[in-house]
Amino acid sequence: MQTHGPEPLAGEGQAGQRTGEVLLDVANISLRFGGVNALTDISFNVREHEIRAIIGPNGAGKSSMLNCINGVYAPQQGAITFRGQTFKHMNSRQVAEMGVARTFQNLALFKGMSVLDNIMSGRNLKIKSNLLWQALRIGPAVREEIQHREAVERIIDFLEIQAYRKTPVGQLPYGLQKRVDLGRALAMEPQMLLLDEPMAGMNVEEKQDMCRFVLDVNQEFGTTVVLIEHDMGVVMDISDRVVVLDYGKKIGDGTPQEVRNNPDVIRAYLGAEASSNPPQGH
Amino acid sequence: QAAEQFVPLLVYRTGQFAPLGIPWADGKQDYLKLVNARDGGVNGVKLTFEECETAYDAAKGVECYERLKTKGTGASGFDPQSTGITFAVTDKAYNDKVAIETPGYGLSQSVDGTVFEWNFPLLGTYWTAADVMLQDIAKKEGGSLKGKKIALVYHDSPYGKEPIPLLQKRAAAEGFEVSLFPVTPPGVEQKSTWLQIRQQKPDYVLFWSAGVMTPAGIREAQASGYPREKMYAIWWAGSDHDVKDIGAGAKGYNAITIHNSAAQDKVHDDLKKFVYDKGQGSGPATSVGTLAHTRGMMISMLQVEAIRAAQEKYGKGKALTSEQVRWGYENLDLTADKLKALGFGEVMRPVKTSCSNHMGTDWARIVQWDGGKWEIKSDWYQADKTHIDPLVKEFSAKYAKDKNVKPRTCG
Amino acid sequence: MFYRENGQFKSSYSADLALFPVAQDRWAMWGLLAVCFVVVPFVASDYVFRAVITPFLILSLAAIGLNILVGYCGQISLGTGAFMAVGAYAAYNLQVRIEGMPLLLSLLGGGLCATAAGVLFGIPSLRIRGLYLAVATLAAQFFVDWFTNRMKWVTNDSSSGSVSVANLQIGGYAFETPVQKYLLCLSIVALFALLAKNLVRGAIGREWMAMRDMDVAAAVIGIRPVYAKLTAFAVSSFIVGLAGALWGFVHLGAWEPAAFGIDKSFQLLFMVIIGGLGSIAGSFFGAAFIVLLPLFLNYVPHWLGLSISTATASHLEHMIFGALIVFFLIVEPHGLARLWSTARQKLRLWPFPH
Amino acid sequence: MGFFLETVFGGLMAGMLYALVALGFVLIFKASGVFNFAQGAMVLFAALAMARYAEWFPQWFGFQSLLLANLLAFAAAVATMVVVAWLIERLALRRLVNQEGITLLMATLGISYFLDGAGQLLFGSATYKIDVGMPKDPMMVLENTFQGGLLLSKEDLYAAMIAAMLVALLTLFFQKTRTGRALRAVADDHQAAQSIGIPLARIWVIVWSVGGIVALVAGIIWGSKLGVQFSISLVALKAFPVVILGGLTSVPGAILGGLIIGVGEKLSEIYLGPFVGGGIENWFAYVLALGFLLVRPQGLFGDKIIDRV
Amino acid sequence: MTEPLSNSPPPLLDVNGIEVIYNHVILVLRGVSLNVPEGKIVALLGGNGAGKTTTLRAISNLLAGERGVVTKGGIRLRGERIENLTPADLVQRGVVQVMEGRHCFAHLTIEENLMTGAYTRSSKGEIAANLEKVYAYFPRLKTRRTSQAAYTSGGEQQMCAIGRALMANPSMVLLDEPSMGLAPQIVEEVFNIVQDLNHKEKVTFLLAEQNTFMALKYADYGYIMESGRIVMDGAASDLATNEDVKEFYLGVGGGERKSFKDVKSYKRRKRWLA
Ligand SMILES: Nc1ncnc2c1ncn2[C@@H]1O[C@H](COP(=O)(O)OP(=O)(O)OP(=O)(O)O)[C@@H](O)[C@H]1O
Ligand SMILES: Nc1ncnc2c1ncn2[C@@H]1O[C@H](COP(=O)(O)OP(=O)(O)OP(=O)(O)O)[C@@H](O)[C@H]1O
Ligand SMILES: [Mg+2]
Ligand SMILES: [Mg+2]
Repeated sequence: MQTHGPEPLAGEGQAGQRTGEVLLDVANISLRFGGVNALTDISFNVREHEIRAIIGPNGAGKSSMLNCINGVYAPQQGAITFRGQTFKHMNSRQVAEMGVARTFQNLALFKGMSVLDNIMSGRNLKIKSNLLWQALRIGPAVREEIQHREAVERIIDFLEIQAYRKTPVGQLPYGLQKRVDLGRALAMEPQMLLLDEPMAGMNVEEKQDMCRFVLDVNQEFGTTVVLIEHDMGVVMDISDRVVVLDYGKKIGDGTPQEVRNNPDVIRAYLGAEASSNPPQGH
Repeated sequence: QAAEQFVPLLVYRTGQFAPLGIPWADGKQDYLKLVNARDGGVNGVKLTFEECETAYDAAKGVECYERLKTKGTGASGFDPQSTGITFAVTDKAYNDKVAIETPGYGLSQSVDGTVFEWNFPLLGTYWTAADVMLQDIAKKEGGSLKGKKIALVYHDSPYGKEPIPLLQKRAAAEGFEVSLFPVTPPGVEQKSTWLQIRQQKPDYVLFWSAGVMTPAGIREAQASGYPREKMYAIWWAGSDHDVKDIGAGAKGYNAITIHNSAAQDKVHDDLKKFVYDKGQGSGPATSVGTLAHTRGMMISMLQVEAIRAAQEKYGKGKALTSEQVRWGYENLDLTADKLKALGFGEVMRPVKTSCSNHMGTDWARIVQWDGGKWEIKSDWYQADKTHIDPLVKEFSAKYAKDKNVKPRTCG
Repeated sequence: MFYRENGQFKSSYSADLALFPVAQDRWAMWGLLAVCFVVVPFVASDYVFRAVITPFLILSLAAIGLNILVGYCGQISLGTGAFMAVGAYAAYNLQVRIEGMPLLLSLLGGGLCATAAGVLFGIPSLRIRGLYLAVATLAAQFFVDWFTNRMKWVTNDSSSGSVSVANLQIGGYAFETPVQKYLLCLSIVALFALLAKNLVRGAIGREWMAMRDMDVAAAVIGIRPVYAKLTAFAVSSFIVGLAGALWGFVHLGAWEPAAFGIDKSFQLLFMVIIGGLGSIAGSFFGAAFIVLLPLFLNYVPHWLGLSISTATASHLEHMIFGALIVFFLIVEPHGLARLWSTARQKLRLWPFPH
Repeated sequence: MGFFLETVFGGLMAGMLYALVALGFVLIFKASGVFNFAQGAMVLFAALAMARYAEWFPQWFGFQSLLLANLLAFAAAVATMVVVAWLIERLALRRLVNQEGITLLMATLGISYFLDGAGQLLFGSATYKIDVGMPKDPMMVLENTFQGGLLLSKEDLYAAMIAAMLVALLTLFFQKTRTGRALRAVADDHQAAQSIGIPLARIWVIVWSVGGIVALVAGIIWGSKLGVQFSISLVALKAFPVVILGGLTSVPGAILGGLIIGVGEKLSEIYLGPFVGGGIENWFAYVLALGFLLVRPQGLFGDKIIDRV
Repeated sequence: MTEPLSNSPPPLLDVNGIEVIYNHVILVLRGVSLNVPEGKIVALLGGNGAGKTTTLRAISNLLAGERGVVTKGGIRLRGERIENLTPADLVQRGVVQVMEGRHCFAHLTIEENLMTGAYTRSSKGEIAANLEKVYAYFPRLKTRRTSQAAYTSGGEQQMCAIGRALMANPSMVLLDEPSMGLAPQIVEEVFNIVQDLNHKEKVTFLLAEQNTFMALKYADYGYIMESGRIVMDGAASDLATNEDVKEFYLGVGGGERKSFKDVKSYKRRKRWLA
């Protein structure tokens, strides 16, 4: 994306000193579903501009954590502070307005809509013209539509999905759908991007592309990224800090190196072999 | 090429009301066939006809009306077989100059020919029907209704609501009480209605029902112990098929009729001889002579006589326009002798219409189901005009005002 | 071969955002409109206008309204008849109670009242979904049926509960003949179809579709379910109410509550499903299918010179109609509109198979 | 008090009758995820078959016994409904595997038109009689306790008992058999069910046959009450709020829903109706269902509506 | 294309030049041929949209529900043409597919999901044994056995889907992206299970995978697809050492594993090269 996304924050975003203030602080979150403790007393923070990974075995509560931040789930306990504002429970709309975007593990695309419409819908928050103008589609409404369309086209170029613009997303192969999902999130021009297994179901080449997108977004616009991923290669390579969850509890937090050497993490998640040599290649 | 006169037949042989619609439609068609077969048409003018299925649906009825109104030399009057369709085509008929014949249904105020030039509610309306029912009840009660409780259980639609103004007027005048029990169509389940009736114990129940509501109501009356002898049904709820299957359970159930359904007259014999024996009957021979079938034949007969009357004026042996046939409707004069000659002598009362009176006759009588067949229970009553006429005036004046119709003067 | 996009390059986003980006479509559309406004009035008979085209147009409009709700926003409604009734009766009351009320304002006023009713009955949709929501709309249906039957003032104290309107005039111009009425309907339908199309391809349309396809994800990107659903109910009921007013005023002229009964609701739902959920053009296809096919089937025996009884013909008609519905669904579950676009896609590739 | 009890009891009976029709909806929905619009048409078709066979067989085979006629007619009607189910699977459902619910709903609508037409074409559209010897006259109970006693309809009582039996059987079928579980799987995901070897064709024929037989029982009971004619397909409209209230996927829900709707609508009509002009029970049933749904959006016993991301 | 394992017995599954069209117009497979010998593990590799899933659907006859049809070519199982069989018939013949994207029965509990997997099995004892086996493979499922499948995590659902297929005691399994969404440990486990079943119970596998490294590690033979065609095939060990495969599918071009961080505009470079 060559042009303005969200305004780079106070000049500090670029290389050099990468991370800044604490942007998001999660304090003592607990979440239960009936008898299942999905999250137990989880606390961690995310700094501005960093790439923060959340890892953990299946069912550890990673997706649930994102859902709490997003306001999809209401945790029974704990508080979430975003940009200095503290919430017990956030409502999805507020979260979106504050600049948090999100992709989904199980693909929550709008199946009946085209790629273009899916990504355009990410910009709906920014649309100002009212119903009547939209119905008449004259003057400001059209101008607005074109202006957003331009922004979306840049995202489409960036993600290299030009050829599928008008295809209904339901017909795309899985990997491309993941990309559209990312596109929709990017269209919101978020300050913070929550990615739930964005690289599942991709081969190495495609994962590399995806990493590229994530890194570009992170570096060029200073967008903070929270990333859930099972591919340790990716996590180790691109993240700044890693949280490890297991059975709803936090068992590790630190730089990739620290986490990789944490015995709890090795036992619960990585397995002895995986920690000693990266899973991809030899 | 001999002249031909086109008769449109709006019918419903399918849908909710088919059990009534089928014999009715058969009767209408059979009589036209009979006239063609026996008399070679009306003064040599062959009757042609075409059925159009409405399924009792107003929109479909409108489509049928539009489709058939200009056929031949013009449709010779429509019998829409439905109150809803009548409403929908009344205005159109006014513009198209086609007569609408609604024997025993339609708008009660359309008796007034000065306002409703094109409508012919021949033989009776729901107001005359309600009036005659009350007369019969009064007679049973020794002449007066004072202090009685009368319930109206009705199909909750314009059709079922028609008698209400008259009932209320008479109740106020004669000191009896009317209570209203609407039944939401189709009326398959009427327990609450009949529980209320069981609780309030009205002396009589007037039953303005249609279709499946009728057997459901009779069954429920039976199940809640309300005597069927105290029920008076409108003519659309008093056909054979309404009670046949209930048999003894409906014993005592009264219905009003505009004709002697029970009677087998010459027209039935002719029909058998000229139509059914030749294998040209429209329906099963068993339905000939049932109430609905006979009513269908009467309706066609009235139409044929209107055509005949109009031919007297506009030229015998000619095919007439819709507008000309209307004149015939307005100048019907079927005396007892004429009816006898037509084979309807035993079946119905004389009919005479005029510019201001589009009903022609308002006599009716009560029949009762004896568990196996209908029995004539009363002599003919004529509707009491004292309450009906002012109502007709009032309602047709309102209609004229709403619609910007300038009443004609009949002279 | 005939349908090539080659050489048509879009050089601006506004060109790509145009209603019909492909030139052939654009011409076809102008052609169609020209035929409808100029040619049809001269060739069709009164019967065709009154019994075929006018009802088709009005029901198409209602179907568009419903399609917005069901097809675009994913809220199943079985109360369309009720909203049509509200539109019709409200317009009627405006017309008879306010001296000199312009016809167009009455019609629009009918639409607005329907909007209010639609929003009211749409509130449960915030909690209830899918087929369960059908209950809320059915409640609307039966309640309005009852209300129009029971409240005398609704029908201006008409004794029988049926009402009628006469003298349709706009600015002194009377709409009396079938052709005039047809043109009135055509203009209104064309205008509202365009407005509806604009809405569904704009931001609000995307909100509706997002709610339909995946409401949790929609909420996460900042779409307010309350706003999206209620606007869908509002816009939908407005159009449906307007169609209802037209149905009463222009098509029927006089009507009783049964004219807007549950049958109408079902009929309209069938139209949008058969035509194609989430497609404005589909609403027209669906209305054509449901309105015209039975008429057509009705004529077939005549054309073939068969003399079968009315009842048999009518039963056969039902059977064939039912069978055709199933047949079309098998060929294309997403409705006639999708079938049409697949056909177009084939044309585009023709003569190559793929 | 006596009257109140009578009302409640009347409501319970009516509710059972609704439940009987509702059951057909639930069965097919639970087992294939299809909201079967044709249920009303199936009730009509089955009842017509039953009524006409019972009329024809004695004529064709020359016997008199009403019992024999009824038994034969019932057997033949069951066979007819199985054939109908088989045809529906063959000609429609099979080709609509894995389509969305609304498409399938629409297909059942087509089926319903077809059955309406075919039923009346084959069996006629007048009123026909089903006489399975249901008692029609009322009985009085508790005459000493209440003034005037309580009036009960025996016919309703019998019908309610039959409905209860049917429900018990079906509940067992769903809970205890392997097929029951497979049916629920099919409702969730046609394709996945296929992929693990559940033969959709066979399952659907079974389900629609059972649905047809339930329709037949409902048709016999309603038909012996009202006579068999087109209108009995309209009782499906009465069953609709019942299914929704009880939960689309729950057999016991259909019964409980039926009872609640039955009692609710009778009470409302009798105690509320007079104040607003009467005739309210129809919409009141829906409003009642709506009220419950606002508390439990999936109906009383329906499967929870799942939304997860 | 070379005939794989040419001197081995006739293949269990033989796909011959099939062409698949979705929705009457979208041509997705353009003449795909492949062989799966009895008792082997064959991997089907390729990028997004290459047509792997479509190939598997064509084999298991699940295309109809997606409005796809096989328009050319033929598929044989043990020499028998199977295009006209129903998926249920195929399961009867021992071929089960694990669908991409899990497809658990949302309203059924995990255990009920597994039990429906045994629909074609009638022996109670066998079913119980299979259930135990699946629970042994995936202990996580046992702890969640009474949860409705919809409320389990993505990975748990994936395990459930695989376990459900195993409940049918299949002789051949078509696995579509089994590793997707699974934690590395579990991925390892899944492949171990595959190997286990293959060795001990002689189950044949055709597996479509994105995780090329793992797939080639465990498979005997591999096919690589691109845009609806098979572009390369060979023994897994050969493929794993092939330079192109290494570069495009294993991310170890030039012998060195590259950090994900350092890969710059990979796609674009590839396009220039093309
Ligand atoms: N139901 C469908 N309708 C139309 N096109 C489809 C459908 N399913 C798949 N396709 C198209 O077929 C092509 C191949 O898809 P397929 O799902 O087989 O790829 P894949 O190799 O499995 O990809 P992935 O690794 O992303 O799962 C894609 O271009 C896709 O768009
Ligand atoms: N809505 C819900 N209702 C009930 N249980 C839930 C719900 N959402 C999550 N859970 C349970 O909470 C636990 C954590 O689930 P979550 O989806 O957060 O796991 P995860 O870490 O994302 O796993 P995976 O890597 O497999 O996606 C799981 O056991 C899951 O079954
Ligand atoms: Mg997860
Ligand atoms: Mg795939």
